[in-house]
Amino acid sequence: MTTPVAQEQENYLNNSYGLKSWLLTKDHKRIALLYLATITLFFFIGGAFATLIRVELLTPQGDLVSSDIYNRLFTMHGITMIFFFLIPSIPATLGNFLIPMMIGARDLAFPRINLLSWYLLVVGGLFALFAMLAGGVDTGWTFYTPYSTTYSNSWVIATALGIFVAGFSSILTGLNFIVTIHRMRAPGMTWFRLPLFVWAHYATAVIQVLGTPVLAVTLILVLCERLFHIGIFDPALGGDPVLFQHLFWFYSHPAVYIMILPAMGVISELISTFSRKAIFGYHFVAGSSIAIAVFGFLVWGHHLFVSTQSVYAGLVFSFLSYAVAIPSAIKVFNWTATLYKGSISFETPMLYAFGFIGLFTIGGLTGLFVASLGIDVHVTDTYFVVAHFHYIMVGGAIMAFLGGLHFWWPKITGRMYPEGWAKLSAGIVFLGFNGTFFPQFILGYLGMPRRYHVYPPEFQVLHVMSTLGASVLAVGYLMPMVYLAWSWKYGPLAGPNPYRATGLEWKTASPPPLHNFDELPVVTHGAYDYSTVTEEVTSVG
Amino acid sequence: MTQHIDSVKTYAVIWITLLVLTVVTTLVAFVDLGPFSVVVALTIAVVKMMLVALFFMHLRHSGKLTQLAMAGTVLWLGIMVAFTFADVATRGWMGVPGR
Amino acid sequence: MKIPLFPEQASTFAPDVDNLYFYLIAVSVFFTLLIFSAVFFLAIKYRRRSGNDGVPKDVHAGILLEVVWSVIPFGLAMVMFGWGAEIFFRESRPPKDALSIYVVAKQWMWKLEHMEGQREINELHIPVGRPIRLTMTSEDVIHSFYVPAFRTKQDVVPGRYSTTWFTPTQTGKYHLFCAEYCGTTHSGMIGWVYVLSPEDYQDWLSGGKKTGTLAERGEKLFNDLACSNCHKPDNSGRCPTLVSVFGSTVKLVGGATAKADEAYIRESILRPDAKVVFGYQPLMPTFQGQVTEEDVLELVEYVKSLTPKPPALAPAAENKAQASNR
Amino acid sequence: MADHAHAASPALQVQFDTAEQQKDASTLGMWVFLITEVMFFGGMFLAYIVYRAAYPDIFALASSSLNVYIGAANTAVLLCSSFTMVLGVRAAQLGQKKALAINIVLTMLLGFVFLGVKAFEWREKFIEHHVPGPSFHFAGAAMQGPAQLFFSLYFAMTGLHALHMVIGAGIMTWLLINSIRGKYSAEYMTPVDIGGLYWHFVDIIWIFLFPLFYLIDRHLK
Repeated sequence: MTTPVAQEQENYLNNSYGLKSWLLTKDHKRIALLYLATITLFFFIGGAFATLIRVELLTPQGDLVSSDIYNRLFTMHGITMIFFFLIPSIPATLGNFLIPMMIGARDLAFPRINLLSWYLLVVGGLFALFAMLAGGVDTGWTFYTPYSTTYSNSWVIATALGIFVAGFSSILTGLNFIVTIHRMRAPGMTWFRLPLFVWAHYATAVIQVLGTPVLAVTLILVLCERLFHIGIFDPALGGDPVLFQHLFWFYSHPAVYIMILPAMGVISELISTFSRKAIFGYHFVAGSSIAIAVFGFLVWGHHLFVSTQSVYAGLVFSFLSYAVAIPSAIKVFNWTATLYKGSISFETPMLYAFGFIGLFTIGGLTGLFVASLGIDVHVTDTYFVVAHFHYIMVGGAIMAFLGGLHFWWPKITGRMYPEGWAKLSAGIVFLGFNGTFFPQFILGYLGMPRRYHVYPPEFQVLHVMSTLGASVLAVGYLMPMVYLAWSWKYGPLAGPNPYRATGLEWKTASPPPLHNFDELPVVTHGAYDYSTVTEEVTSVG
Repeated sequence: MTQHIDSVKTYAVIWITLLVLTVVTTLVAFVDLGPFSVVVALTIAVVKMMLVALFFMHLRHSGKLTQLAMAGTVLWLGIMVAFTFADVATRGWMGVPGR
Repeated sequence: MKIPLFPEQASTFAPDVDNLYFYLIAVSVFFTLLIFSAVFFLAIKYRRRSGNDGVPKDVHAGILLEVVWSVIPFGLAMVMFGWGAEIFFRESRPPKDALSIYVVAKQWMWKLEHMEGQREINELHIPVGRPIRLTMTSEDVIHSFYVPAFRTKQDVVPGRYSTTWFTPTQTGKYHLFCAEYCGTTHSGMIGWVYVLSPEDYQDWLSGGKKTGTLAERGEKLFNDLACSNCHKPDNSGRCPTLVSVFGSTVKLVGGATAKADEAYIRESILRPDAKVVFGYQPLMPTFQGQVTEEDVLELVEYVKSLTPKPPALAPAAENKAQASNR
Repeated sequence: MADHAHAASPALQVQFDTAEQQKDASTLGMWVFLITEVMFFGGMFLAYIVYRAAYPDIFALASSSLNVYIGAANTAVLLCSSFTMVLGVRAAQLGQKKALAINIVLTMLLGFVFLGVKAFEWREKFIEHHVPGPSFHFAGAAMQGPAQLFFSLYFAMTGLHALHMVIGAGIMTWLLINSIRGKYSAEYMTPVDIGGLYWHFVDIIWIFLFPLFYLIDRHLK
């Protein structure tokens, strides 16, 4: 175990070959890689839309594309990034790969359902791709009625079906995680010995299971309304368009936590490993994941402050939105405190973790602005909101995803990534991200509405700054794509535990064997006990 | 989980009770109970649900986890309805249209 | 090149919202600096030094510390909540003496109607220093009436009325945006709000083509649609009289009551059997499909005009003083 | 890998250590799935409650156009199918293979009776022009819109319920084939168990649909 693994040793990658061995695999690690390939594809599709949007917004006139096309671009950017990239991103790749290993199991509880959920994502993605190629959809990712049901002349039905199917993928992943974490833990792996990554994914899975079905049924109602015009959300027939918004955000607000909770789990692992210290306030960080999942369901109405929702409901939702900020604050404080008296090293994943803390802090604090009734009236549906949620979803979730991908890359491939390039790209992503989205806060407070194709010329300077930042960001995202692919073949071999981390996943070979462990581990201590990592593991990297 | 096998008699009693409740709720629907019409109909439905869940679905023999999960789900449904009604039911309290 | 950072303040709400915004910025900057500098300082101070490969001792969390860093942010957040809610409540309650203007939104234009009968498209002329109340509805999809300089925004929803109000404090020309995505030319659904001095406003009112006040047009419709056959002023028709109905509390069949506001009158025209007045039969046909949203607004205004106005509050002098301060 | 443990039962999958762990996981998985089903129908129940609260009189009027006796009889049919289902599960627990097969067949038959009656009811609604759409007309309501809303929800909710019944019938067929093949024993009957959970759940949904659409405020007519 202590020597670098010879490439010939049997592992999950080389125990069988051929397309069939991948498409019919029940191995959670291979399914994770199938997911990784799929979401990478969607990330670049969504990124291409984003690029076109930013280029179009260089000038206040609509000169690159028509309004109709522009509306389709931002809609498909949102749908691709949210439903086909962010929601499956960390849970379905890193979570899928690592949870069984972290709890000391051979696989997830339901390997076939795991494979099925990947196929569902692919089928849903094909629906969405078909809609995009056939002419796109222009409702915004929010599908607000009655625009989506009655007025839009675009591929609403195909897209909604795609999201519906992908939703079941998400539900089944969540179901699998819940059962696995409850029933498959190794002997001695008590709840409070679980890595915080697992806690975060448990909380995520609860949201997926409770929230996603409501989105599914809402989309069904939208489809019925659009196909048969039955009046469910049509004010002309006595329906209530605001009821759609309630149903939609009952899922779609918690969906933000589906994206950010796993990211928080990743960051907990990174901060601990590169400080060689247990996470400060483990119980509070674990508990705050559950608190976020629970409170996250009680705040959806803060998307409806100006929607003609009752003032009193607005009051309740605003109050609860502030309550949900506290568990997030607890996490940030505890991560920072973990550094205290640690032994901190600055490998790439740690740089991403620092970046995450910074960007998530800004994203979280600007959340306080939009949770405030008085300010939200002014900034809702402006670029302020756009900047805020990109700080959470891109600055938070994608930073953590990249950090986690680098961190577990040696475990996944058996090879180290090139450290110098990786550090450079982490820096570029951080700078490019702030360059893109910080100007948008100012734009938003100035009153620039979102989803505007043509805009008043006084906003141009800030838009140009944002586009410049975006081009830097694009470089930052393309680099890992190249050097990670390169390192898969040419990277230096990694030992089982190149970072001297504590998780059970590091106690098996890199890449791990088919059923993860030669012998199932027995757990005798907490998740972050660095004194137990005794063997001097030589990292070739 | 140890296997609990209930007797056919237990199941039959539950089954008969369910049928009787169906007849009762149907007959009560023809009586004018004012606002209690809803209350009675839903109470009987909840009782029927509990009988099916506890006996036919063996929820009473299931672990605490399952029971907790189902209770939590019902609570969640309640939250969804209650918070939506925090809006729907208080529209117009302000006396200003749309507020 | 000058980069703008803050929008103009042109309504009484604007300084209130901006003050809260500055408080939030102060709190945010403080915590951002705190976290950034803590991470930076700790990472440098406790960096792994070559040769030192030991495992650092665990530092255990004190409950007290966790409580402190939960409670302090919570307290600060509650200030934000209360402050924001206070502003929001004021924004939700238009004063009684506000100047009423009606807004009908459709893809992709704003139609605005003044009580005196002026109609505008994508332009709104209002006097400085007077509270303005907008009653809005949409003919098709959801739109949102947004004037950044006033810091007000309100969705305009088909099938119902929504309300917003503001008091402009500065003459000038301000952006009007549609803020809720509404289809192809969403970004073209923009216009200007012209805040005029009281004298200029009077000039503007007296200029232009007039087709009677809103209430007069409503009265004509009321007769054309034969509403007057049943709704008689002396309550002798088959339907309740509409004199003094507006603003009153109406007793309904089934024992409930309803406040007769704009939304109630609109509903009674379009869905007459939704709320039937106590003592009457649901005889009235629906006018859905026969009248446009603008027609409904005129009818509503006519019904409102049948209720005698409370004595005017004479706000002019005070508002004028306020306006000239700017 | 603990191969010796797996050799004991051919039905034990590689990721599990014991048959009991596998059974526990499958049962928990089914319950979690039922949670998603509750939330799925929950969204529609919410829509129903909101509109019922908005248009109580019209909903009562529309409700009374449904045949309460047929509804009650169909409820009874479904309750009987739950009874036969639970007897089937009991037979499986005791290893009575023939009783298991018979009860599955009975459950399926009752399910088809339910669906047949439902189809008859829908056909009636179709003839009466109560199906939402351009030809919708509900005599006696000046507000056709909200009346149509009632029937929109009626068709959407009973339709999705019926779809679940059809899926349930599919599960029953699969259980029947496997039980005839003798795959289930007192030691291994998890599929029967979780198939039963699903069937009872679909029954519970109907237990709520019945009063909501057929009964509440019926007397107001």
